[in-house]
Amino acid sequence: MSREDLVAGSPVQVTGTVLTTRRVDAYHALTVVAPGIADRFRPGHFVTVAVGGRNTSMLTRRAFTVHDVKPDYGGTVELVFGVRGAGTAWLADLRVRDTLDLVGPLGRPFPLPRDPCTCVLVGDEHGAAALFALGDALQQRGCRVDFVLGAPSADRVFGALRARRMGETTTLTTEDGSLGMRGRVTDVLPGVIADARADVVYACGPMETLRGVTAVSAEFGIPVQVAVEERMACGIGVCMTCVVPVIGDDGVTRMVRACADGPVFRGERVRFDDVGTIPFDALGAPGGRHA
Amino acid sequence: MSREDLVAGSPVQVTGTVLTTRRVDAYHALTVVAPGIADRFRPGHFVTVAVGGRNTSMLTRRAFTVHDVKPDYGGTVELVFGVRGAGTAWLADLRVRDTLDLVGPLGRPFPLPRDPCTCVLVGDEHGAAALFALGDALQQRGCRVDFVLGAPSADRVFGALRARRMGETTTLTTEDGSLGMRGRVTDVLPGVIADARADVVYACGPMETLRGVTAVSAEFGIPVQVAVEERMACGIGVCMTCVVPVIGDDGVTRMVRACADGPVFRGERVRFDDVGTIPFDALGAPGGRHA
Amino acid sequence: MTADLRTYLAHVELPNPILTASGCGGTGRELAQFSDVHRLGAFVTRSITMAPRAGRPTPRMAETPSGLLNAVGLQGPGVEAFLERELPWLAERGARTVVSIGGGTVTEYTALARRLAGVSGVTAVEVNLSCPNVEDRGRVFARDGSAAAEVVASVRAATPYDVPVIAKLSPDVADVVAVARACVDGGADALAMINTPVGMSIDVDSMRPALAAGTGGLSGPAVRPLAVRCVWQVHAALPGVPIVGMGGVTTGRDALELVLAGACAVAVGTALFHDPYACPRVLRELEELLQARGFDRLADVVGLAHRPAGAQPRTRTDLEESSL
Amino acid sequence: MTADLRTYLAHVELPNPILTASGCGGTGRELAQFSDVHRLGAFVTRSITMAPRAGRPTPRMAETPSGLLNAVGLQGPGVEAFLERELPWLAERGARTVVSIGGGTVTEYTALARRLAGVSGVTAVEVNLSCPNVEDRGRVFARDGSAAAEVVASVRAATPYDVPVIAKLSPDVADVVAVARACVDGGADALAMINTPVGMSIDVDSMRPALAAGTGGLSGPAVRPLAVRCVWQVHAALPGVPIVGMGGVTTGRDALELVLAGACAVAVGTALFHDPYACPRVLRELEELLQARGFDRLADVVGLAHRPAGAQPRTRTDLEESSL
Ligand SMILES: Cc1cc2nc3c(=O)[nH]c(=O)nc-3n(C[C@H](O)[C@H](O)[C@H](O)COP(=O)(O)OP(=O)(O)OC[C@H]3O[C@@H](n4cnc5c(N)ncnc54)[C@H](O)[C@@H]3O)c2cc1C
Ligand SMILES: Cc1cc2nc3c(=O)[nH]c(=O)nc-3n(C[C@H](O)[C@H](O)[C@H](O)COP(=O)(O)OP(=O)(O)OC[C@H]3O[C@@H](n4cnc5c(N)ncnc54)[C@H](O)[C@@H]3O)c2cc1C
Ligand SMILES: Cc1cc2nc3c(=O)[nH]c(=O)nc-3n(C[C@H](O)[C@H](O)[C@H](O)COP(=O)(O)O)c2cc1C
Ligand SMILES: Cc1cc2nc3c(=O)[nH]c(=O)nc-3n(C[C@H](O)[C@H](O)[C@H](O)COP(=O)(O)O)c2cc1C
Ligand code: FES
Ligand code: FES
Repeated sequence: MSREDLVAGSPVQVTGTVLTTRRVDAYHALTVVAPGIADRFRPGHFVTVAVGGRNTSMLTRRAFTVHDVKPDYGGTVELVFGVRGAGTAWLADLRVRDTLDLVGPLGRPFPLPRDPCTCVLVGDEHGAAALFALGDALQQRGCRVDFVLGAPSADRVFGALRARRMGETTTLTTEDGSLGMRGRVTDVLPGVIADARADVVYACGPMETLRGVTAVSAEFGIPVQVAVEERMACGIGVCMTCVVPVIGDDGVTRMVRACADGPVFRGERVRFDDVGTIPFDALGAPGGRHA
Repeated sequence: MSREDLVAGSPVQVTGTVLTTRRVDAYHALTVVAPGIADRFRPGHFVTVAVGGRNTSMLTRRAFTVHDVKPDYGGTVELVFGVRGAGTAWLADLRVRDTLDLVGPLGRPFPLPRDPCTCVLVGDEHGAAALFALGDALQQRGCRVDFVLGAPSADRVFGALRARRMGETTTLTTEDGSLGMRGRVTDVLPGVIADARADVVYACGPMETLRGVTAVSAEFGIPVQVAVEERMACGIGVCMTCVVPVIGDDGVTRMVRACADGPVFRGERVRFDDVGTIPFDALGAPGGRHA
Repeated sequence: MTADLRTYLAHVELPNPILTASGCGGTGRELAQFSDVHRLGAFVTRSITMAPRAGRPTPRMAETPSGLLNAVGLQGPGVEAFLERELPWLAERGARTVVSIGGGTVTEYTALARRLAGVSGVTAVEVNLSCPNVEDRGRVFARDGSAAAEVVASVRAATPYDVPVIAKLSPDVADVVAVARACVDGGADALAMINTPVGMSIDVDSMRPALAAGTGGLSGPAVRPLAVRCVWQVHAALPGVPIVGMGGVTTGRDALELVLAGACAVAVGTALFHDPYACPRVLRELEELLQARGFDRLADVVGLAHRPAGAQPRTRTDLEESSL
Repeated sequence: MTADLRTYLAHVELPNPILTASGCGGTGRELAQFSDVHRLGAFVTRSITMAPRAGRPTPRMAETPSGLLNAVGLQGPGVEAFLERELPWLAERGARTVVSIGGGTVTEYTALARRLAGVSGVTAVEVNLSCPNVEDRGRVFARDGSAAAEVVASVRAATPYDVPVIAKLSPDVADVVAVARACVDGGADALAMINTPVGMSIDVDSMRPALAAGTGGLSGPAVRPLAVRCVWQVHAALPGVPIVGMGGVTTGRDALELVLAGACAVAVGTALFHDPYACPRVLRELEELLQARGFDRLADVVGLAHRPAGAQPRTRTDLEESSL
């Protein structure tokens, strides 16, 4: 391979040993020894894991944000996930000393501001897992960090304690009112931005949340970086299944890969209203413009 | 279900807990709690097990002779197996307290002689696993039991010790001469039959061995019961994949199911030379006789 | 609350939609060791032929990823022995029996239909069209709309009007809808799909085909996406025709998938080899899934995935009026 | 001892038989993060179209048992951008590139072939025949021998004589041999099979199709038995025609299965999504398997499972004389 291909973030495949497993309310956390991945990690990166063991009927890897990396044992990564289907159920059953096949780090990490500024970090459900490594990096650059974390119910709000320790302020929301304010992260976000006089917003969570966060940020005229989730068959950019309509620097909308071109995008560039469609004016849309 | 369907041997499905795992030379032995199966067991029965866990890509159950049953924990069954492919590899990785899904007891067990007599029990490779419960049953009826066990090499001769304890005589053969006589079980069988003045032979092992054992028994004019192995998709008699050409009481050859009509047959009834074919004179053979 | 799981194959009512798949339930006696055959929506026999058939040599099966290849070759005792020894047993136990028939010529299918005509205990006749047509260089009937239609028409003509004729289709065609349409035009009262597509496995150790017959039929979860697609396409084109869906059903979720695609009944085949209680279990799971989704009638869910995108699932009220 | 793994697509020699499957290796750059593209037998591009294409809406993928459904819809930047930005990158790295082309009309395929003609770095042209023919109510070319042959003939005519044309077939037909024969008669130098059969999955929670497009192509180990069968049948009928086998290859054993069935090259698709190192791994495993069986030339094993039952594998000596 030529030098230029060996970019810093270039991913590796690692069969790692599970070091710890723990439950955090509705979530499971797995720490896995994966030196090559921990080394290359930047906040916003994700990994994909093979599920089901040998002879599994589940072909596709599952994608998870890297919650944390630690230098122990040459480097560990921690994933935080909720059980959703058969793949995450299998992961939840892993025990210490089992092995896990990971590929990573994948995706384009969060861009960090050059100069110290005030950042609001918004995490909805497991999206919050991506924010703490980011918060660390921001604070190391002298940024102020404020958290907004939300979920349908208290047990699905991830990382409230850590946010309270790290953040200048931490605002929690639940839809059922079981923790923090009753409502969604987007309901409280304007107040947090205004109070903190925020310069930039970072957000992780379901598309719908990212859409709302982007709209709020736009109202305040401040930039927002969102990490999107779309169904992924490969995670490495070869299959084209994970696309979202994104407006390029040239003003042209393209169906770009969430895995390799994202998962982090500037919020205003993502055409949230058109996710799940091919916008008529996208490059190569049926009957649309051809470049 | 009417009473008549509820025959004594009628099989059940059980999810049993693995009680012990051990290695015996080239073999693995698993003891599983399976009360319903242990209760109904007769020597010669087999069970089928699901392999690969939830979300496995392996659809078909694997068949194993029941090596032993014990009354512990309401009833346990022990299987003995060699690793052959992915299914047995998975079984070999099971640990104590894992669960195993079994169906059994299946098949028609060995018929036992009404009156005390002298029996030679021939086991080739893992076929030997079926013989000890049989030997016990025969001895309880006052029969004399002599063992002939063989395999390609010493580590694949199963149960030599137990045979030596139980049998009036025990003759071992290995193809490489690493244990007992160099050769195959069929090489030593005539001598054993003659010395013991045997009345009946029981045999388990590969088709080729069963063919040889049947030929030897025929020369001595004594009955022989063989337990055959054929690839099985269901084990319960519904799929018709496990058939062998067997001559019926009426002299007609039929393709009969090893799982439900066997696995035990009178040796001289099995057309060993025609296994893997449809004999031209079988019932329903292409161009053959139609009843 | 228990859901109303009744379904209809043409005018014949079945108490529930779960059937055995042809060739996967033995004679019924074997399954009866595990659960009652009269609890099935219907018991579907293996394909019955005129004369006894010894089938294909062994090995007859090979496992593939999430699939099973089989080449049994319609082994069976012939129609006379079936009528003497198998059908009466099923009838005595109150099982509704769908008799599957297979032949090498139109004449043979017709003769089978005639032989079954008027025999009590025949709930429906399923025509296995995946048999080689000996008069057309062994080309499988199901791959040729007109050959399939000819078989169906002659079976229909030979079968009493009150016994539905079900045409069983294969996915090994360029256009399953065309074959389905031909069969319906030929008189099929219902359609069953899918039979096994032709597959093959080679043993890389012996370096020979794993099955003695070379090729075999592929079944099990591996083929479910093909089954769902066939049911979907045929239901979209022929919404009034009852469809028995099958192919890789192992759970109630799988059955519901086929029902949502348009099947009003679902047959369970290969799953029986893994779990002899599969039929009652799938039925129970299906009922639970319907209830969890607020449906109290199976009929209301048949083909529901075809509703236009964005449309709400029909509410209870409009469902009262809808019929299968 | 290392085995001689060279293989030929018509007269074009490839250093080894392991290719990427069209649409599964991205632009090559993504895989290059994991292993060198010039180590591949050849890199096969996704199907290139004349104009840029945005493809289908998401969700574009659904997992099925041992399978994957996809409906990407040939998203790509169009042939001009491909020639400007993608092919040169591959050529610089010394990759042999098979350019897959897709179109909606014969004219479009021909125009693509013309555009590629004479461009350096095009090792072969693969004609993806699984595209809907817009002039025949969207009927897929690969399902109709004469439409497929027409496309192949016009691509062959527009392509320089020293660039082989590979026709890629679909298993969704009643008779794959007939389509294969038509393509060869139309001038195909080699055949590739199988493209994905059409499948579908329904999400039983949303009660809607899992893919936005409704149906999708089924790939992965689930379809391997169909691939082995197609390769087997076509190799039996057309033993002289080079076949690129694909469908569910994840290991060297799977690759060997297709080679024994008659493929002289093997493409790896869906497995790349699970293991980005799949190509070099499959190659290494294949080589080990050949050596373990005493073969020192891949060519000696191509189609070997066709030898008559009971025949010994050919010995080294007669292999010396045999050629692909
Ligand atoms: C970049 C990225 C980061 C993610 N980070 C996290 C995280 O930190 N914690 C967490 O709990 N979840 C995370 N997810 C979602 C996680 O990937 C899914 O929950 C998981 O794949 C579900 O697998 P399953 O087998 O349990 O569910 P199933 O629904 O059975 O999965 C079936 C198929 O759909 C795909 N799929 C289903 N849901 C999603 C989804 N939301 N996103 C992508 N693919 C999906 C699976 O990969 C699989 O191929 C992330 C997803 C992406 C794309
Ligand atoms: C009645 C009966 C009793 C048996 N008892 C024993 C025993 O006590 N100990 C033991 O070690 N083995 C026994 N076998 C053989 C055992 O079933 C196979 O070794 C096992 O199925 C191999 O599974 P696998 O996944 O490891 O191998 P694979 O080769 O990967 O299996 C692939 C498929 O072939 C089938 N298959 C492969 N070999 C056999 C075989 N010999 N018989 C039947 N099906 C086969 C498997 O069930 C599976 O469906 C018995 C077989 C039968 C029929
Ligand atoms: C061992 C076996 C035997 C079969 N025999 C028949 C048969 O006799 N007639 C028939 O129409 N289909 C037969 N089939 C096909 C099944 O009825 C069914 O269409 C197919 O297996 C798909 O369903 P499944 O995946 O649930 O098994 C057979 C299938 C198997 C596995
Ligand atoms: C995501 C995806 C995209 C594909 N795109 C193409 C394509 O553009 N052109 C083509 O001829 N085949 C395409 N295919 C089919 C593959 O090339 C291959 O024929 C098929 O997937 C079977 O191989 P596999 O099981 O190894 O994936 C695609 C397959 C997948 C999974
Ligand atoms: S997941 Fe394959 S390109 Fe993004
Ligand atoms: S294994 Fe199914 S009938 Fe014997």
